[in-house]
Amino acid sequence: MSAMLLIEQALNGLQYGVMLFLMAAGLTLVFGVMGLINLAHGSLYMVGAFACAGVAAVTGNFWLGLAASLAAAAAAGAIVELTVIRRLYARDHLDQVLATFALILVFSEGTRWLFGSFPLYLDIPAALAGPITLPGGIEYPLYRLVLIGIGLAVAAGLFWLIGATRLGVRIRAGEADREMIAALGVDISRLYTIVFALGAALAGLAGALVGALQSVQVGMGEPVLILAFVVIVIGGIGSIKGALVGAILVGLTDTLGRFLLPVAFGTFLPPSEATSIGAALASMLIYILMAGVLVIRPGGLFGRA
Amino acid sequence: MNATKTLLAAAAALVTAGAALAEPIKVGMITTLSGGGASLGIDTRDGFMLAVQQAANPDLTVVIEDDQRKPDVAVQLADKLIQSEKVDVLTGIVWSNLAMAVVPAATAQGKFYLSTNAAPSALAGKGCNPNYFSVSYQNDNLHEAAGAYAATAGITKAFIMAPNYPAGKDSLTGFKRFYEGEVVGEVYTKLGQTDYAGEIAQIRASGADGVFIFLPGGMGISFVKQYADSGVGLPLIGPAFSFDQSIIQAMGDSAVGVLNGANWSPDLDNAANAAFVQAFSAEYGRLPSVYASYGYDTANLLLSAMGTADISDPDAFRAALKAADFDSVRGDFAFGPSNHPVQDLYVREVVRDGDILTNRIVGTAMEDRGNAYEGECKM
Amino acid sequence: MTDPVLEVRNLHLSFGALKATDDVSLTLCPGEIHALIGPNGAGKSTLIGLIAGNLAPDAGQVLLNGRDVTAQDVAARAQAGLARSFQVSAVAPGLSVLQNVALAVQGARGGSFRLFRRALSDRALTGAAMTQIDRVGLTARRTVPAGDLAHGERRRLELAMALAQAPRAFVLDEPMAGMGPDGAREMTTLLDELRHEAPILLVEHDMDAVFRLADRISVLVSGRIIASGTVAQIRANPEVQTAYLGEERLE
Amino acid sequence: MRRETLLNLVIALALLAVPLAAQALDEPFAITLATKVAILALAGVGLNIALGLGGMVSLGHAAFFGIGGYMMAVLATPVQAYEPLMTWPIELAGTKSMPLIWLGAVVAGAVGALAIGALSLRTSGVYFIMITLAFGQMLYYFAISWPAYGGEDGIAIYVRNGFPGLNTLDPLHFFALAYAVLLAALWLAHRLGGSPFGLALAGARQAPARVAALGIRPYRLKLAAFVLSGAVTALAGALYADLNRFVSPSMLSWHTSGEIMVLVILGGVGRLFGPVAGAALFILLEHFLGGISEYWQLFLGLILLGIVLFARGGLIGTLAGREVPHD
Repeated sequence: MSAMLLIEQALNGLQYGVMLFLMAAGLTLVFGVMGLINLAHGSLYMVGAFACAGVAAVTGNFWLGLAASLAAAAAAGAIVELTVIRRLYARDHLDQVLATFALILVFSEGTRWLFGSFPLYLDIPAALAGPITLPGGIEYPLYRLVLIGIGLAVAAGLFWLIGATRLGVRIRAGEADREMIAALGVDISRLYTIVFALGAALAGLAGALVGALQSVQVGMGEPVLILAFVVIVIGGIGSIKGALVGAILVGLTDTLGRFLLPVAFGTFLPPSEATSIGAALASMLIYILMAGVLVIRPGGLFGRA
Repeated sequence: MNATKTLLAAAAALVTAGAALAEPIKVGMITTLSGGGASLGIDTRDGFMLAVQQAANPDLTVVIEDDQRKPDVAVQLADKLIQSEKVDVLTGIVWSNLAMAVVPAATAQGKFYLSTNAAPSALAGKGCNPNYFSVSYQNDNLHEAAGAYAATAGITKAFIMAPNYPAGKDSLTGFKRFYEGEVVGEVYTKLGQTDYAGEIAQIRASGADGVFIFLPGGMGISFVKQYADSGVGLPLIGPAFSFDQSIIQAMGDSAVGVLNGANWSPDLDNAANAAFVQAFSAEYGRLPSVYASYGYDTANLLLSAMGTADISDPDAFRAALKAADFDSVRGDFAFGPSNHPVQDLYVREVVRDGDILTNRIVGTAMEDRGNAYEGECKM
Repeated sequence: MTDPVLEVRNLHLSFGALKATDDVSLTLCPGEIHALIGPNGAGKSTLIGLIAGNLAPDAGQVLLNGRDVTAQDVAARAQAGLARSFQVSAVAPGLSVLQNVALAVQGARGGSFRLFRRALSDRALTGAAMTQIDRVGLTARRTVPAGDLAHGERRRLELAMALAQAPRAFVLDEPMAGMGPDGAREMTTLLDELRHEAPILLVEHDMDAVFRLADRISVLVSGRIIASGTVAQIRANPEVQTAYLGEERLE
Repeated sequence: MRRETLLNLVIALALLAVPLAAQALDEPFAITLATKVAILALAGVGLNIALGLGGMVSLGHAAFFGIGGYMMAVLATPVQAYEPLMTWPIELAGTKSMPLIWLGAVVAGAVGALAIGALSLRTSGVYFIMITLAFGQMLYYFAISWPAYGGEDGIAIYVRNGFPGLNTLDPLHFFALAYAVLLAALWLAHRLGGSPFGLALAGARQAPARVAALGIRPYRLKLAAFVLSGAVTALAGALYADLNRFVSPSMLSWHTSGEIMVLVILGGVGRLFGPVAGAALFILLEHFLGGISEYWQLFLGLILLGIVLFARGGLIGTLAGREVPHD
């Protein structure tokens, strides 16, 4: 194993983490401001990917598709917020879980109805295709580097939005005291719709960006959703900073674990057993990480609890 | 749980006096029609029903149920089809784990099971049964084809990879069985994994001169796109599942040039196949996949047996099935001792044909291949 | 004077720059009612939180029957004999009056891990609970879900639950809040009897009740006790008058 | 008799009547469906102990359902393969006897719930939901990648396990068994609700601060309830495995957790017969919607949405009115 391979793997982990952050940020924002647990967040990720693939297929332009994914996911988020979600704020978590679980069924089967059961085609834009050579001679796909850049830029934008804009002030007020912002004369229901649509747009963006690397198909959002849960539990629910740190931690742990564990087991086990056991353990690693964080800090790394 | 659609083949045609002599047969098809993986089940069903429609045999009734790719649902559907619908023959299951859940119990109750796809090693060896026929292959076959052909494709130092589950392990074993080169890397990935950057980095660093993968469904799409983008550029080979008609469109040009082991291809040169591809495309507006071809062959096998034996005489019907006296879209087709096909295995290449991607045969990997488990089958 | 049942020594607690509790000491002796008064935001609730164990102090001690309980949690202090009522009624709304009080008896006696016995056919449990329900005058309402009680009834249920704990000391947070004049009068009579069972640390805004009941009064302003003494001493204290005038102007 | 008690009686009798009628009409599959209702209801009764009594929204109960199922496979496979279960430290044979398998499932479920609960209950609210979900996924991936019991293929038990005095292969006998276990679990849940433990748990759920101030620590109460809940759900898992004569990781997937929760909520959270009514409704929906369209899950989703938004309290709540404290 060379240092270069290790660096490349670390970059991969970073890129994976940054994409997880886009998912986790929306989830944590919605929970922080509205106190809502949204299982259907993964469906919005899927909506983004399908919108991007659909528009890119018709226009032949990835960037138009990307814009469409933002618009479609935000619109889907706003519609869902207006019709379903806003009836759930006053309910307990149980009702929220059930209603958003039902939304997953509606989104998944609805998408399958519209687009069929076959995976859609979405490819990386030609300008970003192929690898480039990094200092030190590492060949690394340009698109993945761009993803890291976009992810970090979105993170910076979110910090700015929450830290320095009027909307951000209201979001923070909403996190601190839900009753109080009504007293401040903020139109709460509009704020909630905007925050939900913002979270949805972030998920849709992630879906479209990742969709170009992966397979655009029904159900693609669910594994990511569960990872995003792990991220925000580790980072602390409601904390954007926690989501960023948690996401990168999960990305690195998962990527490096998958790579290093079989190697580590290989030092004392025959190769086929080592890869098999190593892979089994690697698939559980992030959950073990989560359990470890919980033992030390039940409220997550940046949680308030 | 069940998209129950009783389709009377030969719908309008009135039962003629001659046909009424034959014993009617009821077939229960359990396949995946909803959720992830539905495209495979839909192709299986469409292929099967195409043959049923063409035959227009009024004695054949088909009941189709959706297993949602859940083993427990499949088991309950099998119970329902056997207990309530009183079917004589079961078919249609796509996934090995579902087949393992359904087939032993069904054959133990004296029902016939004709596999349109899944054919796990346990059912080919110790668990074989006279009432169980695999029309498709034995699970290892397509991996074996890839392994046998790898050297021809210039792969002598292979990096091999599959998900960490039983079919994945079987696939790497199958590949290695006839592969004569060196394995420089062997990796098991998480089932359902969508990001392969880590594995691709390992491939790059391994010094391999070719890559074998078994990554069905969305996993394969993700890998191929990321692999093409990584610029590693080594030859890629796999079984047909990962590069079949239903998914290569989603891979786009990333898939062009990829080799895959198969026992059927749309361009396979025989009259039955040409007719099938033409009829399927006309009926459904898309090219058939391997699953559609297996479904089509299965229905034709069943119809051929119906023509010579009555289901009320299981021994005669079993013999009629075993004779495999039908025009397979794979050309020559015969059953081996454990009721699995003995057939030629090919290697295909993904090519672009105008607007669409499809597969083209580039060579024959093995001739008259049976399977590795025949010796264990005491039947 | 006998030894205090509850003693607070030099408690400090800051939230950032805000000194919520600033060097507070006080005692509660057998048989007395010690009233704690102060304007809104003076830190009364924080102090109660520190005494009950919901908050941990930066410095200082809480002693119960002469034993240092500063490091113990809420449940341990309750088991050691501290009963508190809540400013905003915190009864289990889905349980009946009887069940709520039975729960309090159970807390004092243990037995919460008996899984298959019918709680309400346990005579010892219901008997003890009914005694307290009779005392606060909720006998006729015993099967009503606590969530359906009127406000004043809920305050009385709070008290019945505190009584059922058979405590060594009561900490009552505004037991008369929101009660009408009649209710307040009844409550005053009840509290007057209670002091013989265990001393009461009483936080209350109803000054008439405080002046009638209290043996001693401590005045908390901005986290500090600015005055402590008998009713007469406090009435005459100019500092207290300023503090209260200030508050009235605010209201 | 109170309205809810009457309703419960009707539900219990209806569930009993279906398989008897099916037997008379020679529709054996209806018996299988009724058995599935009884077993899923049992899983729901287990979840309801955590959810209804303890207020713990666990989205990871598939873990215990699966543990129960796998316990069945672990105990029954050695018999099928004529091998001992283990040879070290003591030699132990497997078993095909349901009572022993149930005991194994209950113990394994309880131990699993103790481990997961002890960690998860350090948190509450939405953290708890996500953490139980994540632990469930962890077991799911473990089951998929661990080769010993079939991995993702799962493992088939060719002959249903036995119960002294009954022919478990007869659908009606097996239904009777599942029905009896369900009734026993309902009785247990009923006693639990009225016990001092249930009282303390209800208090801890409704007024946690108050209960602590009464000297009762909610953590241990909740953990005990979670362990009981996991044990009952594991028992359901063992029965479900026997119904299908098959175990696979899909029993552990988070969709299973979601479905168990859905049927509890459909019937009515915290209501004794809620899981039974919910399981019956769920199976009926699945059966009839499935006959209408390939996209039946879309309609299932819409119906679920309608129920959660407009028919709070589930089926029992709609039919019997809101819950009253039982004195």
